[in-house]
Amino acid sequence: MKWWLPAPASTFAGPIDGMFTAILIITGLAFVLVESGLIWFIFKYRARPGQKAYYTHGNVNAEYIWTAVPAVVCVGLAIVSNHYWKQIKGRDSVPAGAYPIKVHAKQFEWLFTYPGPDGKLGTDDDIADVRNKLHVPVGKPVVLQEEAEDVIHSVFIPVFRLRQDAVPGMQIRSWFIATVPGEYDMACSQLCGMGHYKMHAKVTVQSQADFDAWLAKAAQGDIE
Amino acid sequence: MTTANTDAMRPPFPAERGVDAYNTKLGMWVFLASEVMFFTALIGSYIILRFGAPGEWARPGVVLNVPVTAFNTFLLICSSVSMVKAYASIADGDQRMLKIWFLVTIICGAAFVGVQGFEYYHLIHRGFLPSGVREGSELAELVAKGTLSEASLGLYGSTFYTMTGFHGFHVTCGVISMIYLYFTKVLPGKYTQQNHGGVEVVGLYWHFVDLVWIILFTIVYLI
Amino acid sequence: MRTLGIAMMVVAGLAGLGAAGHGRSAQGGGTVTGKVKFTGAKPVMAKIDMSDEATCKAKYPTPPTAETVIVNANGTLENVFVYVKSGLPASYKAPAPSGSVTLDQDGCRYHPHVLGVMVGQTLNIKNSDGILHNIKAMGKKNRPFNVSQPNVTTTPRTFSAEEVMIPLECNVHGWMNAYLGVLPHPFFSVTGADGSFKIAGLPPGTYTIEAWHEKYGVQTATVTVTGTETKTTDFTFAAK
Amino acid sequence: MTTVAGTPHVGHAHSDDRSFLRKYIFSTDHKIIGIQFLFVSLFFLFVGGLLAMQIRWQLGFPNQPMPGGKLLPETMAPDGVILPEYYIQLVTMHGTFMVFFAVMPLLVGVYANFLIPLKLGAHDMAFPRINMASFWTALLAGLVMLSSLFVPEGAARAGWTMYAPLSARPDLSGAGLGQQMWCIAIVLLGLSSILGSLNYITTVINMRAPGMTWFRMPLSIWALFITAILGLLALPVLSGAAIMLLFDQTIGTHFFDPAAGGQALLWQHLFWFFGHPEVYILILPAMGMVSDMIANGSRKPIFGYHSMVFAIIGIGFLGWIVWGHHMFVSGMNPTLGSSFMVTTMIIAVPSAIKTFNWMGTMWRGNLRFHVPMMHAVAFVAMFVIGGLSGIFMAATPVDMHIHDTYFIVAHIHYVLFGGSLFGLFGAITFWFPKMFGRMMHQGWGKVHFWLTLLFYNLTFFPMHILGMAGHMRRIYDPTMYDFLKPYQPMNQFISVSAFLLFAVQAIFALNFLVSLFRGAKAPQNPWQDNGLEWTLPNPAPHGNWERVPNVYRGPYEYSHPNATEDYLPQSQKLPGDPEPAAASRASQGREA
Repeated sequence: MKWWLPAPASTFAGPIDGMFTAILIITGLAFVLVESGLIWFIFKYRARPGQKAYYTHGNVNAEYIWTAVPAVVCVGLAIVSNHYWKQIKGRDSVPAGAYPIKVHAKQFEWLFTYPGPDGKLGTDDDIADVRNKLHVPVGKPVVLQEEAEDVIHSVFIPVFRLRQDAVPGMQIRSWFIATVPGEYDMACSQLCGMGHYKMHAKVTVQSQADFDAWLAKAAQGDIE
Repeated sequence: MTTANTDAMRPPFPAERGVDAYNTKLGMWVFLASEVMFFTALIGSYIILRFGAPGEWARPGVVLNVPVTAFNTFLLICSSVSMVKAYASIADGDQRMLKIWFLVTIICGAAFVGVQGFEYYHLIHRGFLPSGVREGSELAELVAKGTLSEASLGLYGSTFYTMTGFHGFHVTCGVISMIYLYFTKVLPGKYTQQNHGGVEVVGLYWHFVDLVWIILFTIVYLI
Repeated sequence: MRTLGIAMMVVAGLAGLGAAGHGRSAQGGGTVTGKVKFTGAKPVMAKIDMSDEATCKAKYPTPPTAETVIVNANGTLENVFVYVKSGLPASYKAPAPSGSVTLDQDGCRYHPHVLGVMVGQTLNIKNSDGILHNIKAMGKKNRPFNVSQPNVTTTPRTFSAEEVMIPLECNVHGWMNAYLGVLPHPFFSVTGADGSFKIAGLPPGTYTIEAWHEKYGVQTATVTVTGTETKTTDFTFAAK
Repeated sequence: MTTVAGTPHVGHAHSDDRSFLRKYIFSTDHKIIGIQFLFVSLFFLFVGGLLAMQIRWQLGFPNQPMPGGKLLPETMAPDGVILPEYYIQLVTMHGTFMVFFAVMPLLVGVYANFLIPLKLGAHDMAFPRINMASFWTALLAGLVMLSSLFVPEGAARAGWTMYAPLSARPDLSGAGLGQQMWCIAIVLLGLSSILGSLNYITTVINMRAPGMTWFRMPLSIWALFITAILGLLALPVLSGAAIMLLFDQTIGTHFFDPAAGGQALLWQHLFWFFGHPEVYILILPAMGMVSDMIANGSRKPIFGYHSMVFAIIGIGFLGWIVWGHHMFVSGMNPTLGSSFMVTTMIIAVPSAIKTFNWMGTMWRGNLRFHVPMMHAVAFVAMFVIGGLSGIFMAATPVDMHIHDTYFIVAHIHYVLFGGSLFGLFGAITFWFPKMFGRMMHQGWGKVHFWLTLLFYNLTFFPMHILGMAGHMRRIYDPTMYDFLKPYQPMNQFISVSAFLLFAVQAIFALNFLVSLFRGAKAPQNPWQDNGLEWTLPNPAPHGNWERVPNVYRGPYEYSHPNATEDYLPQSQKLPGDPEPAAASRASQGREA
């Protein structure tokens, strides 16, 4: 059990974990400020016989400060967030030449379709409907083309910090670059029915050579 | 829409008043704000679904009978005018004209609901259902010929019946409350030149319903 | 006289029991039997990837394949549902269904793959795997249901209306499906490993017999039964 | 004391001769309606808690028979083991009950009804009969919702957010009638809230006592007023959406059915357009009442009254343009996501202002730690955590990772439980004497407070860690996932804490019930508060005032240098206080 984010395995983890840490520090400061202030006041100003409270309706300057500081910090965070958001999710952020994999989500399975040797989806040599197994080459941009058959599902790969809903009636693209070979979990994170919790896939990040070998075997029908 | 008209035109005690309107009138304005949001939700959904529809949206007049509804719109506008007349009459203290104009409003409103019922009957007969086209109907033939897109007709039916149905429901509620007021307040002559909040409040509601219809008629029937 | 009476009652009782037991070994009445043949190239069934479910995978020495079309060694077709579609006399009263039918989920497959029950008869849906299965039955005349079984359990269900066929599926394991025929009488049969079927205990009459296959659709035949004879009717499905 | 202008409605010629039924059941008295809401919503709070306990059992001890689970029918928990379809009903109904039938009516139904006329100096609501209708509609809605758990196929099961198309398709969700009953109950509840809101708004605008100008209103009333506006405008949208959802299931329309051209995201937009104002409906009244209690407990005027008011109004406006932050990863256009992120970041500012103003109120005060004050301070402390964790989600890239995880669950519970419920426990204790004429027991109140604070934090704080690890919401069995297996001890720890948290609420329930009949008789102004309501006897009589008091000042004049006591009621005239204009108009006969 780790009291932190999962080990990173994609290029998104850097900025996302960085932002998480930054926000944690900022909010942590605010948290300590407020809570220690409260505790201090509770002890310092507790009722004593003969003591009378200081009669004041406020202080405009103090209020300016504690309006302006959160406002500046929040807008600053928004600007930084937006910078990374556009890099990660922007409509034109998908790198050219990203390797396409079709993700067909249905109650309660993930069906992945890999392009065959031609590297294009929708052709005859596609390796269609591989169930609950996502294999990706390491260090190469991969774009998931998500579609849903029945209800809304959501691709969630914690180590990639990747999440994207698959919505029936929509084609949604979502990309990433895996950085660390290994086997990881992928889950559905949008309630999709009674078997929601079983909607699970194994993500295998492997070297290009291993990936090609696996793909060749899969093309022969040997998926395991 | 019965309004607890206990406070009449003035509150019973001196108070800080935020607006210069008696409670029932203010309450009706507030209620209408909520109605605006309700119809916004329905109309907004209609616009979103229409723009995202998979097939070509049926052109005006192909499915719906526009002249009949235009007449119906005219009826409803007339009823708004007669409502204004009714209010003006009682503001002048004219009980007789109030009775006449109020009744005219009720009749026009009821006629609107009647015509809408006739329209629905006719549309369902032609095969236009909330779920889309009925198989083997007149509209199904038009779909087969390619005049209409079946995919978008399903959405058309969904939005059309929901929007106009809820509008019709509001008109019906208005007519029922007006009939109630007519027999309990108007005919016994309980409204006076000084105290006629009920007419004003039901009139507000009525004008709102009329306004919603003009919007619906424009975006559903004409565009 | 009394002894005779009791004997007759026993015979009648046995007959009733027999009729209820899917018409097998029925006393009296005619029998329709036959084979469902298959012509053409035998389709290749896709392998099922059960690697996700170790419990199920372990139950198969070789990778299991889909059960859509199973052609037997003798060139017949398995899993064809053959039943009396019409022709029963108006006066015919179906015996009360006795006993229950079991649909077993074992190795992430339904056993049997095609089955029939009588209206009102209990179908025990059993989960022998002990992993989550859900059973979704999308009947059109029967009330649809969708229930889950997270561990080893049995869920009883009954069906209220005649319906051929109700598809059953498990959404956790997309390959798992089965078909259920619900009939108001016991005159149905499913072809097995020899491709034959047998419907027994039919009262005299002319019947439309239908054979249903999940991929190749339906075929019908008309058979007239007069006494206790056995009539043979074969069906032939061609590859598509 | 100088003159207290108002006179209560006691011992007067038309004293209360209404029958029991008219007085306590079909009452049009705003106070009785408030109390009716109190009992009903506390019951639904208990129901919601009971559902939560079952959720926690399953998460802590998956696939093990639940103690007492054998009482549940086969369709929910055969042999006491919760079924997956029952589990998702549990999460759905827990959310639905807590949001719509516990916290919202507790805040709005109880306190808007009870406090608005009393604190503003009105005889009753503007429309007492509509008010009564509002209560009965809400009760009916709650009962429809409750009974949906017991229909053959079970209750709705698409989460309290009821995302279509899962909710719109009985064949995919497995819930038919239960889902339809959910829609019907929500439409009824929407109607009830609209009826309530139009009452509150009209009363606040038009029925304030002479001298109770806009900026002399207590912050609780400001908050309830803005809440009523939010409810008035947000709930019709939800009702409209619920009606469309109902039609999709019953008459075959295709609003949310992508297979027939409908749009799945349309539901989310409609729901969250309602849903985000709803979030503020669930917190603003608590903020308002906490402001009252903190000023009272600190014996000091509220710090920055005007900025508090503008913060409430600001939240009321901004609440309408942030709904998209629930949908960053829903497939919505990412550029739209950017703009929603900016508005969301900005809406944090008014909350920050409020927090610092509360601290400013306590600064150099003379803090009295009565039970309401303790809860109010805990509200600030816990709301800060909930507010700050919201910033993580507002940052779109971070939201990619923590969306739909236990991080969100922790966040909403820090705001709704740590915030609203702590505020409510305080408010219930604070106004209990006004409602029932007796005090709640202070000692037991403090025991309840400390135990609740402890177990509450032990329950919900670890959820942040689970969320960071990626623990998804609404999953039935976390042990399914390799990456979550190591966290199972934490899940068990949370579950045990949650059971204890639930158990210690018995102290509150007992304190409430015993005090109702045996509590010490309340003095007229037990908290030495400035509000108009404390010029009345406890409990206040029907019609409140015989003659409404004049108001001479704002509500937070504690420790005023010219006052002999450390409080100065709003209706107490000091030498030199001018008579309110409205009252003088009346005396000149211009108003009559």
